[in-house]
Amino acid sequence: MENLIAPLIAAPLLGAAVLLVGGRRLDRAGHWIGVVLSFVSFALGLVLFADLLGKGAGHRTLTQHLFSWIPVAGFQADVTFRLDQLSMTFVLLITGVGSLIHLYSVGYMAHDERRRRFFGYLNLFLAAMLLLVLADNYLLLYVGWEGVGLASYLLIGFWQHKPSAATAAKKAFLVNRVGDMGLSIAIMLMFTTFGSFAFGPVLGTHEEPGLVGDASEGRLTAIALMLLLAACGKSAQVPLQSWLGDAMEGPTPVSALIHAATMVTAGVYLIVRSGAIFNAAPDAQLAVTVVGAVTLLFGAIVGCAKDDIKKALAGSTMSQIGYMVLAAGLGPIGYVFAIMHLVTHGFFKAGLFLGAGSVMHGMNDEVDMRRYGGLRKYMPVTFITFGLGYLAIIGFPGLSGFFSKDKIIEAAFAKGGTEGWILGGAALLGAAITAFYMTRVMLMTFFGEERWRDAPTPSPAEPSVEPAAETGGEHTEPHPHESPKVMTIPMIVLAVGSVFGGAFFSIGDRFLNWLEPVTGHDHGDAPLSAGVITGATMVCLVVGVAIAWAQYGRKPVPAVAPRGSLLTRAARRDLLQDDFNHVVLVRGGEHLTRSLVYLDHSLVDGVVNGTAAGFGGLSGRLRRLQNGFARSYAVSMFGGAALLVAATLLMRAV
Amino acid sequence: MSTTAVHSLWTTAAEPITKIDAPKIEYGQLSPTLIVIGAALVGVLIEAFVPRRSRYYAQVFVSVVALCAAFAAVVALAADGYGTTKAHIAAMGAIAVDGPALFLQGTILLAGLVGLFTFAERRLDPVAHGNRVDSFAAQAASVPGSDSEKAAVRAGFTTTEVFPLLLFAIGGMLIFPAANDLLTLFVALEVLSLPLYLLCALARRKRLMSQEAAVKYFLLGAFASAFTLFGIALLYGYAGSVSYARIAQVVDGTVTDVDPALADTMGNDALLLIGGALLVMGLLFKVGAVPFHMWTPDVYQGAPTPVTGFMAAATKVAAFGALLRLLYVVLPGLRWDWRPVMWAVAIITMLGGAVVAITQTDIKRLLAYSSIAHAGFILAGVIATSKDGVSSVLFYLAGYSFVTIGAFAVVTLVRDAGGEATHLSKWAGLGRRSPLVAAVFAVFLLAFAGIPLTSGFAGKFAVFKAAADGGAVPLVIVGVISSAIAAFFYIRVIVLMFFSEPKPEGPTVAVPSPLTMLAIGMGVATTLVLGIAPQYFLDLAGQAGVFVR
Amino acid sequence: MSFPLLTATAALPALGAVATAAVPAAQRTAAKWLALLVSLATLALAVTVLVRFDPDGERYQLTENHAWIRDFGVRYELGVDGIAVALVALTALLIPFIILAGWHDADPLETGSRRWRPTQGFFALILAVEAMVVISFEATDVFVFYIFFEAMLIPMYFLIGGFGDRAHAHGEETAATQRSYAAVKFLLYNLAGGLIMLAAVIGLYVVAGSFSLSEIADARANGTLHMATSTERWLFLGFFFAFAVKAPLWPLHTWLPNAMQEATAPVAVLITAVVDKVGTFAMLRFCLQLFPEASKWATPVVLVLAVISIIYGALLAVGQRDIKRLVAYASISHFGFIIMGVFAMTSQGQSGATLYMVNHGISTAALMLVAGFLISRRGSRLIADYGGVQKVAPVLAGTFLIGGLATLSLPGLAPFVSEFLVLVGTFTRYPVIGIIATFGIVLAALYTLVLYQRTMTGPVKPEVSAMPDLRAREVLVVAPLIVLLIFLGVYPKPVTNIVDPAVKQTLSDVHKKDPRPEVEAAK
Amino acid sequence: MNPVNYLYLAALLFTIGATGVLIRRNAIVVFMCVELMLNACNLAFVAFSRMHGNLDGQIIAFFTMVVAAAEVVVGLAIIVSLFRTRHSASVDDASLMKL
Repeated sequence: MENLIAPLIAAPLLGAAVLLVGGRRLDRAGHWIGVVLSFVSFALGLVLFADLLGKGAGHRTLTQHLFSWIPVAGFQADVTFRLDQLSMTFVLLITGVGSLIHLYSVGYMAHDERRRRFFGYLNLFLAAMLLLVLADNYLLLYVGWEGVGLASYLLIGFWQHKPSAATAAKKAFLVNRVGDMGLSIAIMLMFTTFGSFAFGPVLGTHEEPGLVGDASEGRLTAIALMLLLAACGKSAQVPLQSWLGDAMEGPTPVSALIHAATMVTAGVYLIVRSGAIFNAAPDAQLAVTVVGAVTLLFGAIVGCAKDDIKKALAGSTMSQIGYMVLAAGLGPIGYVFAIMHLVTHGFFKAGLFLGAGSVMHGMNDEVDMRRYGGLRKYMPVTFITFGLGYLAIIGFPGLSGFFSKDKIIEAAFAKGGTEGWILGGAALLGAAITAFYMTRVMLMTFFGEERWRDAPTPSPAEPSVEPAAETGGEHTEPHPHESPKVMTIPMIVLAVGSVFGGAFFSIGDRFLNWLEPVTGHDHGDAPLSAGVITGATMVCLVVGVAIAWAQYGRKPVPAVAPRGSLLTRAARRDLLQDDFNHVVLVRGGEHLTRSLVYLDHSLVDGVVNGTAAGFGGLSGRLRRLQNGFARSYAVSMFGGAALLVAATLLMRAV
Repeated sequence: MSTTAVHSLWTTAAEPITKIDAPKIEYGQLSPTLIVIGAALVGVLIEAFVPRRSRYYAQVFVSVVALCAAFAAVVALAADGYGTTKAHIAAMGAIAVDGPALFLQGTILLAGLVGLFTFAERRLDPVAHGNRVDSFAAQAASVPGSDSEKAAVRAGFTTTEVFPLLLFAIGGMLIFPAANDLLTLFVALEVLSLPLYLLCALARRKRLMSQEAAVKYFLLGAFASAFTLFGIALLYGYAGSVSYARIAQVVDGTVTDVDPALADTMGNDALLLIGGALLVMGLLFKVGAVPFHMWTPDVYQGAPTPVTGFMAAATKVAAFGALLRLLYVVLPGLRWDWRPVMWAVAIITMLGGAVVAITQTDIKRLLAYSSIAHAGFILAGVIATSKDGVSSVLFYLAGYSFVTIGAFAVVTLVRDAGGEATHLSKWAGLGRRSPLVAAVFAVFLLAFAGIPLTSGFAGKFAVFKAAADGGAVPLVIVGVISSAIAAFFYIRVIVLMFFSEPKPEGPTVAVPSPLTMLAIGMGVATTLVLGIAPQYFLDLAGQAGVFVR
Repeated sequence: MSFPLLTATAALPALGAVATAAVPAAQRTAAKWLALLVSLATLALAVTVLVRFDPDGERYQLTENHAWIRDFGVRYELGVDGIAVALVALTALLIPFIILAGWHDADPLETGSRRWRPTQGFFALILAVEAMVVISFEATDVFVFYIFFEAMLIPMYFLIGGFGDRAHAHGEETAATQRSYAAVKFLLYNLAGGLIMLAAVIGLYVVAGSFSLSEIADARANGTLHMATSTERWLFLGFFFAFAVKAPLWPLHTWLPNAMQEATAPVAVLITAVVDKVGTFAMLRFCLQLFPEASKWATPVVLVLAVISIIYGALLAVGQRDIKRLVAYASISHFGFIIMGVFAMTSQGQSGATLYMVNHGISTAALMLVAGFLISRRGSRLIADYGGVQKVAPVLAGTFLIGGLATLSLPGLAPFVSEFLVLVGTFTRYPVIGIIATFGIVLAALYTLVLYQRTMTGPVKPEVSAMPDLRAREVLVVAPLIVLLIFLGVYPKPVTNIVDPAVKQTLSDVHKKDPRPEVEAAK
Repeated sequence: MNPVNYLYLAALLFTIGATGVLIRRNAIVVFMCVELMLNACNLAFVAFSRMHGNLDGQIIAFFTMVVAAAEVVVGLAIIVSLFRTRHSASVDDASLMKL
């Protein structure tokens, strides 16, 4: 059965190869190849899932050894896959949501002349992501890790003719590279510490512990922190979050799949997978929780201020992943819930993005929510699916977000001590803000008066991103309309998932039991009872929604953004984080390189050229002695003879 | 002061001269020299009696035959073991017949032969009034630009005297490294110098420069030989004899029969040291070592290029040979006195030659300075004072001389209206015009620069190895540095030839007769053979590495 | 006495060079084909060497040993260990692509003098370089190595100075002067290095009395040869200096940008992918084997210089305006990695370094050759003159991107494996150095992506709007390289298998063992 | 009288000759100075020959004279031709070639 793992990855990889190498002759049918292959790998995933369910809880780990990859003395890296409950979960999420989004893209990218390549990239992403979650050692994981980075680079910059897109892509890759540096250092540390970096030996299973037990805590903390750095990069956590907002330059399906549902959650996967290491390094865990808490607030605040619907959702993504990281940082208390929230979030956030995409599709690719309004009657399906996703994310009782998020908040409190209170508080606050900005999005988009009627061309300040730009769509007054089936069906499916997912997982702790053998679990001692916390969450939710209603529901939304408070303006600029980067890193870097280029020429090169010139000058001066007068030559001979004699005598003297 | 000596002098004078036993001369062993000198005399007679139009051919014929015969004689002697086992001193202690002598004589003869070919070249200069002319003055006696000169040119005169002169010079050179007493040394020195002085003055084009070169060379040469002679006088005063063996004994203090006069002078080291220094200085002048080098650039530039080539090659060989013999046979006892001094000379010679060459603009002057630098390298080998040192120097000289003649032969090919175009700017883009010539010249330059797989590298390696073995590591390092500097200007010429656009009014490359081709071919051949498969010649030099005492 | 395979591998291109040079001026195309065929035949020979070589056999195999210059204690002694085999194969592999890529680079602009045959010269010189490089990889006699190490400068020098990019921005005249400046700079740097090495070579002879690696090794083993510490250090420095210039190592690197900038892309590849490898190879082969103690003594300094090279090269690459210059500085950074791996003295480091030499050869070839195709289309080397190329020439852009990704050593492509090995190998013994070096991978991403963004993306510049996509010949050049990059990235085992035993040997030469993991050490 | 004095005289003459070479312009005079040096050498030879009581020195003196004569022949030829070309025998005028 484990022989199916390789095909699982191979299918989309094949798709990518075919589509990218195939050339124009595949332009017509190309996208279907992509869709089919992604569904194939989803099917394989389901088969394997069924197989796992068939096994006993303890024996749900399949490994497949393909070949030994880098066999160098003392350094063995193999291409081996490991399918256990954790990676299974991801496989299903990735292939499932992935396939849906493939389908959606068929409609969404219909007008794009480079659609074939788009699907090639999407397949490439699937393959890389699957490799990431199925790898059996950190080095192979690293391959997938950078693979998804590459795919995201290619897809963010898919409309390369737009400088903004190209820049965003580059930025994403670079920021991720910083994270990758962390990962590679972590691997080196593991190698020097354990002499291996394969999951089995290092982490062990929860029956017999791995080498982790033998290592000093300092080493483990170092490793854990490096892993955290990696996670920050990939999952857009503070301080490496800056790329996610710009990543919205990519086509919306990309934002949905890569920058909401799957890739950005890889960081969480990394932390949960490396749980054994983190458990042994409490300081590192604290750092993780802090990062998570900060990010969940950071993202939420940013989300409140954005008028670009995708950027608003991006902020929300950031914040939701903040929740997951926070949970993952809590250790065994939180791992399961982190993953659970990750999955549910996968559903509803993907759904939300697809909804946003659908809206933009109907609105001539307008992204400014201030030019929306009252769209619910024009695109009912979108409205309903989006609305369900909305309810899910704010944690409306009974929907999936409610279960997963609530558990995380509980876990945060359960951490105990002051940290517990602080983290829990942050989580609660986050919940309130989430409710606020999501309501804001909802209201601005689907309710209120139709601000797009009198809308002239979209503001040139924010050039349109979407395919119309490719097809040179003319900007007359938009005619909002529902999207084609091929787009709405995935939205509906996801909506279903986001409604029932949470309940399905939580009732009877299905998810917990499923994942526990891998991640382990223990119930912390919550200072408050679950009921109280749930109540508090509800209160926050209501408050958030109410404020949003007060601000955007009751009074009309101005078509141009008001100047807003200092915080608002900062939030619009991603809390000035980019400006910081620009001033410190970009400018500083430019100066550094410029001065180095100058030095290389003037100093390093100059020394050599200087010596050469020196000899030249010396030569020119000595040359003068050769003045053409025989008598002066005679003088030199005479002098020479005298010196010779003198020197000889001197030699005898001494 | 010893009255006995005086008395003896009187008495010997008073005694009736019974009989003087005739000196014993091993003609066979001196045959190379004798052949060459004899041929020179024949050449003089030819000048006197053979009609003008056939002189050239007669001269060339005689010279070629003589040189070949002499070379054959050298080979025969060497084969007979005179280089190794039967090495001894011939002609009543005047001339040594041993390995170094034979090796150098062979080299000189071959170099002379090749030089002779360039002398005899008659295709390069445009045909003047229907008769081919070589690169020597139509009539040396006639004033440049005068009617008589024009007349001479119209009549198609050529100075065929150059061939006997060349032979005389070669004769002197053959004796020079073989001379085994100071008197022979001095005479040989003059015999090789005087013809060269004259040859320098005989250029067909640019005669003013030619004459100037001759004057400078002559005056400075005479000046130098005066020093040499004085040095000889002092050494004679010190040792009471001019024979190398005797002086060496006296220096080492191994002399048996010490009469009071000798005892008196022996005590006076100043005589020895000053004398030795002056003598060495005379030889350093000939090899063109700093600071006795200043004649080199001017003379090399002014002299007719074939002469320059011959001079640069053969004179160096002969002079270094003499220097070696002097230092190894006569003054080994003084090693600790002269070595430091020679170190200094070698170092400033290597560096000086290389540095000054950087800014030269005339190809002949450039080569002159490069020859100075090479003199420095060879000196490094001389200083090694070991058998390896000797053989390495011999090897270096053999390789160097042919490359030099070849290089100057190439210089004769590049001509414009005013004769040879020696200014570097004229060489721009030569590689585009005639790649072959440029390539050949590049090979020579690379050999000078000591790039591996050329004779230059093998020689340099041999010399430096010997020096390092002899403990002169600093010398090796200086040598390496100056080679790096030297490389720069050789490369410059190559750049000029290949990478810069040819000038529209640039020079043309004359198509030479087989003679010059032979000379150049010889150069290329030796460059590559000695570069790639030097072992045989190293063996030769190795066997020839021992001086007879 | 069996067929002298190693000699043949070097002799064939040498003869080919002569033959190519001899082709008459008119038959230009014939010369090209001849050169190509010879290079392919050489590749075949190299493959035979590869096949005949037994990784677990003797250290030096296919050895040949003949007397050459007795007086200098020189024997014509050839033999290959795993490292040499890999590099010989690399050389033989790249040359056909170089020739194919430079197919039209040496077509004379104007039919000049009848005798002037640039095309024949160009390809003959390339083959000559191949011959010399190959034999210097195979030489197990220091002197033989030195001779060809030096001699290969001459053909390289003519290649750099004689042939440049077409349609130079400032006219042919200035181009010629810049070229010859670059060529002279190249030659003088390397010649200076070589001559200093010559002094050391002579010194070695004086000390050891032999040039044969094996003899010297034996003499060391049975104690007949004992080098004084100071002597060994001086000799080491003499050798290392030459190799550091060739490699090149900061601060001796400045000749490389000029050379690669002025030379045509294939020649630039020849420099950085083939010729410079001799330098790094020689460090591994000669510095470590002949002077183990001195090597260990110098390690800290060398490592620091290497790290400087890595960061410095990358930073300067970021600051470049000229595509080829950028690649040159990138190479400097990569050579930093190689040297670091060599001197880390761990099996991962040195295997990685060797692998790196191979991979860097291929990746740079891919990137530089595509860059060359790009430049030949637009007639400019300046990054600013390009933009939006991917829209008009997607295949070109795609290959360029892959080459770039290889340069930033993306996992899944060959360079990643070697780079990671080098980093790990260094990290295990020198963590700080390793971590600093890791910053190099971020910078690598920076300069590569900036280059790609500026040239390939964004709105299409009018000058490039008519740019044709890759032609069949060009695809033929790039495609195999890319396939190789991916293959060796996924399955480097064939190379590591060959290299590993040789590296073990080298490590045992310097008496070094890999540090043990902490947990084992604890037990 | 002590023959050593003759040596001093010889040295003196030699120096005078050398100085003459260095300071005089006229080629003929310079040449004469060289001759003077040679003769100084002769004197030294003879003096030494007297001291050592063997004839070598005297023989050498004869050789030297011959050589000197030969030098005169060659030298005068060159100098005269130079003079005829330039109408001056000044060695300083002959400085076309320099640097």
